Amino acid sequence: MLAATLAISTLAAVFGLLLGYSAVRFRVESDPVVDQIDALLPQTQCGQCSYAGCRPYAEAIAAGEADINRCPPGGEATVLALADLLGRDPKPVEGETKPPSVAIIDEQVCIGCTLCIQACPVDAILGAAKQMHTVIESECTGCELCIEPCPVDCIYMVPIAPDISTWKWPFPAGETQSADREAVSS
Amino acid sequence: MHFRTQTSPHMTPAHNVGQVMRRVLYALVPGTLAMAWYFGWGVLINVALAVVLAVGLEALMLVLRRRPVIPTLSDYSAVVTGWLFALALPPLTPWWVTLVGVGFAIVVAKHLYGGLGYNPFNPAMVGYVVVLLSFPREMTLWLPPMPLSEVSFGPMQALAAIFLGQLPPGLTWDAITTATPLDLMKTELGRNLTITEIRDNPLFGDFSGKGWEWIGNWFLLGGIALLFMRVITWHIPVAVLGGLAVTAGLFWIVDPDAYASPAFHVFSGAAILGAFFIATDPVSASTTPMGRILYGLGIGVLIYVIRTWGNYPDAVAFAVLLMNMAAPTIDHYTRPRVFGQKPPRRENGGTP
Amino acid sequence: MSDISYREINANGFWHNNPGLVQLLGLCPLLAISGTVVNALGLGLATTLTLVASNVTVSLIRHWVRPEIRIPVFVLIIASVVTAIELAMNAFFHELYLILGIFIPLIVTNCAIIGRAEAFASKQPIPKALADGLAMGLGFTCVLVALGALREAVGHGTLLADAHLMFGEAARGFGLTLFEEYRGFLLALLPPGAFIALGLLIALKNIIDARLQKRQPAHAAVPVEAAV
Amino acid sequence: MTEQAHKLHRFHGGLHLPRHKEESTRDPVLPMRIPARLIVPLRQHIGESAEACVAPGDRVNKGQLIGRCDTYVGAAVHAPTSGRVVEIADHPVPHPSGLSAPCVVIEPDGRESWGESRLPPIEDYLDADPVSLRNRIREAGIVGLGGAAFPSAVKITPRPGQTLDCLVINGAECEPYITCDDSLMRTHARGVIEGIRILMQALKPRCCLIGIEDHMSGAIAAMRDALGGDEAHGIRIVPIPSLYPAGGERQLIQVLTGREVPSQGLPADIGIVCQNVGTAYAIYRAVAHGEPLISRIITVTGKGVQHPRNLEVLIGTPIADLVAAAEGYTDEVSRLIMGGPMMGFALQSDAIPVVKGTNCILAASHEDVAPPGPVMPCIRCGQCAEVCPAQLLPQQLYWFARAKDFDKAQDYSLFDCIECGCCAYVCPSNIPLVQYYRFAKNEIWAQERERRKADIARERHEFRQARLEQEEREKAERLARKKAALAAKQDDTADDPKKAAIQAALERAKARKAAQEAEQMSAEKADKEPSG
Amino acid sequence: MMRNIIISGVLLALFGVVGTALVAFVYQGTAERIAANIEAATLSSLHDILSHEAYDNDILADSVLLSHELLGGRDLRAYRARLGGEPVAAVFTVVAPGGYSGPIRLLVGIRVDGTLDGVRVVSHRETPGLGDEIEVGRSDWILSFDGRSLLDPFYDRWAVRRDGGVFDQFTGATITPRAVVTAVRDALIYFESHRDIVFAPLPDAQPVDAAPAEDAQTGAVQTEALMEASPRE
Amino acid sequence: MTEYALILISTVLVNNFVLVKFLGLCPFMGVSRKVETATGMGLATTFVLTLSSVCSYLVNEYLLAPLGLEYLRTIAFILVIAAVVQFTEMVVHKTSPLLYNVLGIFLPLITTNCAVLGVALLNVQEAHGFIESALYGLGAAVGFSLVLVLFASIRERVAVADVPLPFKGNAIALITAGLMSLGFMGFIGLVK
Ligand SMILES: Cc1cc2nc3c(=O)[nH]c(=O)nc-3n(C[C@H](O)[C@H](O)[C@H](O)COP(=O)(O)O)c2cc1C
Ligand SMILES: Cc1cc2nc3c(=O)[nH]c(=O)nc-3n(C[C@H](O)[C@H](O)[C@H](O)COP(=O)(O)O)c2cc1C
Ligand SMILES: Cc1cc2nc3c(=O)[nH]c(=O)nc-3n(C[C@H](O)[C@H](O)[C@H](O)COP(=O)(O)O)c2cc1C
Ligand SMILES: Cc1cc2nc3c(=O)[nH]c(=O)nc-3n(C[C@H](O)[C@H](O)[C@H](O)CO)c2cc1C
Ligand code: SF4
Ligand code: SF4
Ligand code: SF4
Ligand code: SF4
Ligand code: FES
Repeated sequence: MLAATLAISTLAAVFGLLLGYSAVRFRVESDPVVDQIDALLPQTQCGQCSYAGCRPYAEAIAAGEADINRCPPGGEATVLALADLLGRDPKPVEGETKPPSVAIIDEQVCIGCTLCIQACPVDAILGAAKQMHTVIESECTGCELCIEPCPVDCIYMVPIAPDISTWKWPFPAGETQSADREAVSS
Repeated sequence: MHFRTQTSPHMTPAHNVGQVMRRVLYALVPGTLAMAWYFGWGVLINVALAVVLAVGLEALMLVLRRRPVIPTLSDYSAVVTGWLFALALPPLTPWWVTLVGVGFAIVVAKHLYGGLGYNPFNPAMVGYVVVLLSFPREMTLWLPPMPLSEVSFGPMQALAAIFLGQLPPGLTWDAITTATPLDLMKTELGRNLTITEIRDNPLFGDFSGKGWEWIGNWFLLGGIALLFMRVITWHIPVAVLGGLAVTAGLFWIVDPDAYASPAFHVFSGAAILGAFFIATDPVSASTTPMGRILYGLGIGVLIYVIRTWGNYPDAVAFAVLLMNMAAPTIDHYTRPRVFGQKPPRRENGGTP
Repeated sequence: MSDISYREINANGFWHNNPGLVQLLGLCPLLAISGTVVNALGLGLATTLTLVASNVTVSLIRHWVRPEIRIPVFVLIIASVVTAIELAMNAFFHELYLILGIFIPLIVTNCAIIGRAEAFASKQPIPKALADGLAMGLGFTCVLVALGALREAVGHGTLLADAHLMFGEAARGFGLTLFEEYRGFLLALLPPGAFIALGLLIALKNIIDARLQKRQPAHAAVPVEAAV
Repeated sequence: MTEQAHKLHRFHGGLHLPRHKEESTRDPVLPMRIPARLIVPLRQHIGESAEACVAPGDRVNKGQLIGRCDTYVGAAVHAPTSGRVVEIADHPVPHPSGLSAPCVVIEPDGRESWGESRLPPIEDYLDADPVSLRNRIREAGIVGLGGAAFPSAVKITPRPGQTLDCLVINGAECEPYITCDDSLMRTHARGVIEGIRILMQALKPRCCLIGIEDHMSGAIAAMRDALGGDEAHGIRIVPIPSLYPAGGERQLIQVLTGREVPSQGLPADIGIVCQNVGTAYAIYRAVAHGEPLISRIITVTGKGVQHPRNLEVLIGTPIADLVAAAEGYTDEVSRLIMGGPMMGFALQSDAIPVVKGTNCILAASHEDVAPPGPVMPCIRCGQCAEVCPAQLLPQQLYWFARAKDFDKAQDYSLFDCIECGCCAYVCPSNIPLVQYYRFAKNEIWAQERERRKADIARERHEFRQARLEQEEREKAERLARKKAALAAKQDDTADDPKKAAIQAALERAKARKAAQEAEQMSAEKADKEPSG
Repeated sequence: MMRNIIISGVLLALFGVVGTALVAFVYQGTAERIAANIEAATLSSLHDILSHEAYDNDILADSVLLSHELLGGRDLRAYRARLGGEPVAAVFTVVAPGGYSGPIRLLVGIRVDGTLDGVRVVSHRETPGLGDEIEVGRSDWILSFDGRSLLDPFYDRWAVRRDGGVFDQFTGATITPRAVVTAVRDALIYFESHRDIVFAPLPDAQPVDAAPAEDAQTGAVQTEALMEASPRE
Repeated sequence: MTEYALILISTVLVNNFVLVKFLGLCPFMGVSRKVETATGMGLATTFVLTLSSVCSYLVNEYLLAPLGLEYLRTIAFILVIAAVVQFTEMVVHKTSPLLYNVLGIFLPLITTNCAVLGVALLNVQEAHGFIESALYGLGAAVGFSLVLVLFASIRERVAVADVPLPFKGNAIALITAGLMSLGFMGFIGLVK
């Protein structure tokens, strides 16, 4: 019994020392994975993922707290890219995906309260107090955060119309087999 | 005026998968008839039974999966699967063996993966291996080929044997069955007999088993027809038979009394059928030209290795399954050089 | 996470996060020792015992272990428990011990056990850890036994044959023969059969889950909307 | 004439297709009457759209500049005939999407008056300096007439450090049905040869090879006549075997020279420039006659029209007018295709105008374009790989495109696919392969666009965060200062500046600490252990 | 830094001590029982062949290691049963080398008079469903040896029917029964010619360790070839 | 020499650890979604497995056997393995964070990869010497990596197949493993 305990505890002690040493020697400071995840997110900063923007969501994913399917603006493509990066199973996106849109301010109604400017996460709204505001269309990410604060409801989302340069070939219609892709389970 | 739009190309010849599969079936006919000639009605009954079961199970699966039944059935792939499976069976195999085998082939190996085109493993061979492992007794009940057999079975007797397990009065399984030439070669070599002694057995013909060699020739004919109809390319059959013959040749040269000749190996068992009809199953085989050669060589070599040192006298099914397994990986590493690219590009993550 | 309820613990262990069907942990013994119901039951109980003991111990010491030696400490605990159980089985269920063979010491490396230690016990108080160990262990045993029953029934046509190995001589007659004259379907007993059988069990679970989910909206109309 | 035959090479794959060329070559080219309305799209080329430089109501001369394009990769647009601009508005243009784009709509006056608009002809073009030739080609708005409509001036501008070896003239016309280049060569061989000589003057290549498919004997003979033999002035006419897609730039270059254009590269990378015969002719007209590109020869064919033939058409003519010139539709017509049956795209309506890149209008009957059988799953038969001229693995590309695994698709060289359609033609499963590739390419481009947009958004967001933080800090400091001042005022020792400073410093430190704590707290929250 | 390292070591060692102590404690409690179990298992497989009233010696201790071609290998253990000091029977471990997929290990019990007490398969790798009918649990073919001797049937008919002998083969499998029949016959021949050596008293009365583990631990036969990862190889 | 070759053939093909002996299944199922990660995992496991096979042989031979402490084998071996793995983990975390993230919980789980402990225990059971132990470990690891990579590339293909919904994911993966195992049954008898 003595020999037993002695042998094993010596072994354990040796390994403990070794591991303690290597923990110090191979310390890792930061987590570059967050950057990689953040690079895949659409940066709409809309908060639909229930985090305060894209980067916090990226941090949550990296920490294993959040699922990868919580970003509706990114849609399926983002889920697939994240699944690929992290080696997880892709899942259907949670929440409704809308066509990409931009905000338009009805300049007749706008009272120049600047509330929307404070809400816009990417400074896409121009204007000063008491003056009419406008949205810089090319900068607007379509996050809809400016809609809520507007006291006179003068901000609308309009879908971006497709034009020839952004038109995409649609996904081809499937084979006979997949005509009805619904579950067998039911 | 307004028109419907469709994607290019706007002209395509009228062809479909059913056509391809039908050609395979035509090519199978000569070999199948030869087999029936040597082994009796049982062969035809097996084929008919397996085809009916295969088509029936395919239809059942399609209904369960809520897929259109008729268009899919008309691709004839289930018929090919059933037929090829039946050709691997001994002539008087009980019906329930066929049922289990076809069931595994169609349901597990094919439809659980999504049906035609998606199965990574050759369905017929999955079915065959399943029954070979599960019912070894039934799967070794081979009859001697026609010129050697003392009893001949009429169609009714064959039906009785297959469906009721009844032999004509006075016969026992022990009396009518015999080992296949490959089996005999293996077990007798195991008893340290020399090839010359073994070849004295009446089962052997000119270079392989009596009857077997002719069956092989007829399948060869069908296979060549497939080549001409451009259903298959030369790569796989040539590589399979080449791999088998060269490996066999090497050992045979070293010790012709302990290792059977290449001709024996090529013309025995399912080697030719396998090379032209089974290894070439496009769905589960490799697709790149170089990949097909490697894939075929692998099958050829594995057939020899398992036949010679393993437990299974005719190793075609195992060799095919094993290389099916490797096909995606082979494809991955044998991508042809793309037009305008200098060295063949390897995927970055391929060999980290 | 910290306020997980006992109900949830149970649901997780037996169904939603079942080690065998969902987490796919502890597969080696699951597939290797599920040839017959009795073997499965024996190993399942041994595993449960280990799981409970290790969960409790890990939870007990969770505040003292440093991260770098966390895994060695956990496995040390598990290994001690397993060796003790192994010795006990050798002494009291010798025949079963011989059949289970190397898979008893291999309980140490049953991924489900260390997985629970890492993911649950090292963060939870003792009672919860104990409940979790019990739920997970029994959940695992259930799968093991289900798989064993499936394979034994299909492979041999019997159930609970050799019950005496576990319950003593009195149980020799427990065995059921399901089909007389059954020829046996060897595949079910071979390694490929084990894989395929587990695959089928998982598919079965998926089907049941899908059914349940379909029925759900009737009961709780509010929260599902987001999920659909 | 017993020169040694030019050594030909073979490209991988390819298809022998039914040709259907006789139908449209029975009659000579018919110059079309001026239509009632011309719809001239402002963007008929690869690159930025031109900007209209006329206004509705303006009168324009034939050949007058109506769309200016100042970007490097771009082409000007000219009025095809004289008349009045009625509107400048969005109008459906030839595009697979059927979407609309800005067009200048002209009501011809039928006078065809050039006014001042004709460019001064360059008479001694064989001695002219390359720069002036290139400028002329640019001014004339010439784009490739072989299909891609790439601005020709760009193509013939040598890039620094590149020497030009060979000019390849594409007269292959490998697609079934199309005969516009054939007709052009038979009727205007001289002009084509002169155009080639102008190109040679501009490019100074060592040699020039004209590739023409060997079944076009009339065109070959006419070209030989015009050139005065098989080889003259360093130009050589080479009949090439008919094999689709021998007219693809890369394939033609390989057939003629044995060299492969590098993947993702340009012919210029191996010292070659490739131009279509029509382009050469257009260049000749522009240089020698000062005519911008305002008309071209277009084949109208297929069982869907009464009288298949080649027409000389003003750019902007609605397709309905072309069909009328071919004596109208037959009852069989079922699909209208711009381009050939292999690569062309189907149109929704015949109100769409023709553009510079239009070489063929195919009014196909049901029989010509029999609907493919039902789409079945890919059986990996590998026939697509056998015919792919780019030596790709079409079935792998298809699997990846279907799975939306675009990284893998790119890894399998998706962008080397020339969309020739050979793979889809042979596929026994009738999978619309090319559409999958187009879908994948479009998605990848869209993702790139989105990525760029996201990067900008991230930058702006981070900038804003930083700004808010800064403001917050300043506010806090201001507050602290005010408080300190207030405190100092109240304090008896108000005039002790040292004390006030200490006080302020303390406040600042406190504020900083609070901020730090808040940050730490949120970090801790994020750090919380991963869930089970 | 240094402190952390040492703490790690000490902590791990501490757990080592506690864990090992626990195990060692259990070990001491169970060691005896385990040894007894092993003995009982061996005995029970011997008793399948040998009635345990037939002898009165400590059969596990009274065993020798034999090596001979006729037995099929080296260092094969044979157990001697004696009644009142007189030899009654011997149980040989025999290896039949000619199985379909590898050697077959048998226990062959032979009485002093040269008749077979019984034959049992200890381990084999024959094809399940085909060659495994030699197991007593699968068919009673193996019982057909009981009571036979070299003269019954006569020496040259010790073969399967297909080879002109008296023993049945199985449908579709001749190799396996052939191998077993030959091995049993050879064991009988060995016994006839080496009787003295077999029953010689232990040279230095050194009882052989009662853990001949590899041979015979259970009555259950191990089908190693195909069945699930075999617990014992 | 032949016997060494036989050990390799036996462990890689005939008695493949994953498909025939059922060892190391969790990482086999868990890290086989992508070929790249599978390759990484294969390499990591090969390294750990070979090293720990040798180490545990040494511990058994020079520590446990002389002291008569064979019953402590499991504990001693697992300690060796855990240390080797933890060490590897820290090195990987430092040198390749992405690989670390991808291998995720599976890196520490190499510790609890049954194959690793299994090799150590089987080495003792079959009385392997030093070189045999090393080869046995190497063969087991190569067999593991081989089937892992093959399996991963099949899974990549199956992932885009039209698999019936209840079978998508793990169920079809297990069935695939079953069919692979079916193929490996063909090697039975190669090493008698
Ligand atoms: C996006 C794009 C960029 C190109 N850039 C150049 C260029 O810089 N220089 C050049 O000589 N040709 C350039 N080309 C023209 C190509 O070399 C080629 O002649 C043209 O795409 C016509 O090809 P096709 O009709 O075979 O498709 C470019 C073409 C495309 C589509
Ligand atoms: C599949 C394919 C087939 C083509 N066939 C022809 C052809 O027959 N004739 C032709 O002039 N251009 C053809 N092209 C376009 C050429 O590749 C190339 O763009 C053109 O010759 C360049 O000349 P351009 O800039 O003067 O148009 C084809 C392109 C592709 C992708
Ligand atoms: C897959 C397979 C496994 C076999 N396994 C055995 C076996 O375990 N034992 C045996 O005696 N014969 C086995 N055989 C049969 C032998 O190869 C041989 O055919 C048989 O023993 C000869 O007996 P027969 O003359 O009664 O047919 C097997 C055959 C096959 C195809
Ligand atoms: C040349 C050729 C060979 C085939 N060989 C097989 C075969 O060996 N086994 C089989 O089940 N199906 C075979 N098929 C049919 C079909 O490909 C098969 O059922 C698919 O694997 C089902 O998805 C073959 C088809 C062709 C065209
Ligand atoms: S839902 Fe997507 S876009 Fe919106 S904040 Fe979250 S990550 Fe960013
Ligand atoms: S303008 Fe409105 S919708 Fe657009 S980015 Fe700003 S807050 Fe979002
Ligand atoms: S031709 Fe069609 S079916 Fe054949 S491999 Fe290519 S895509 Fe698949
Ligand atoms: S369309 Fe693309 S993939 Fe298909 S044959 Fe042409 S180049 Fe190859
Ligand atoms: S249980 Fe064996 S690796 Fe997980």
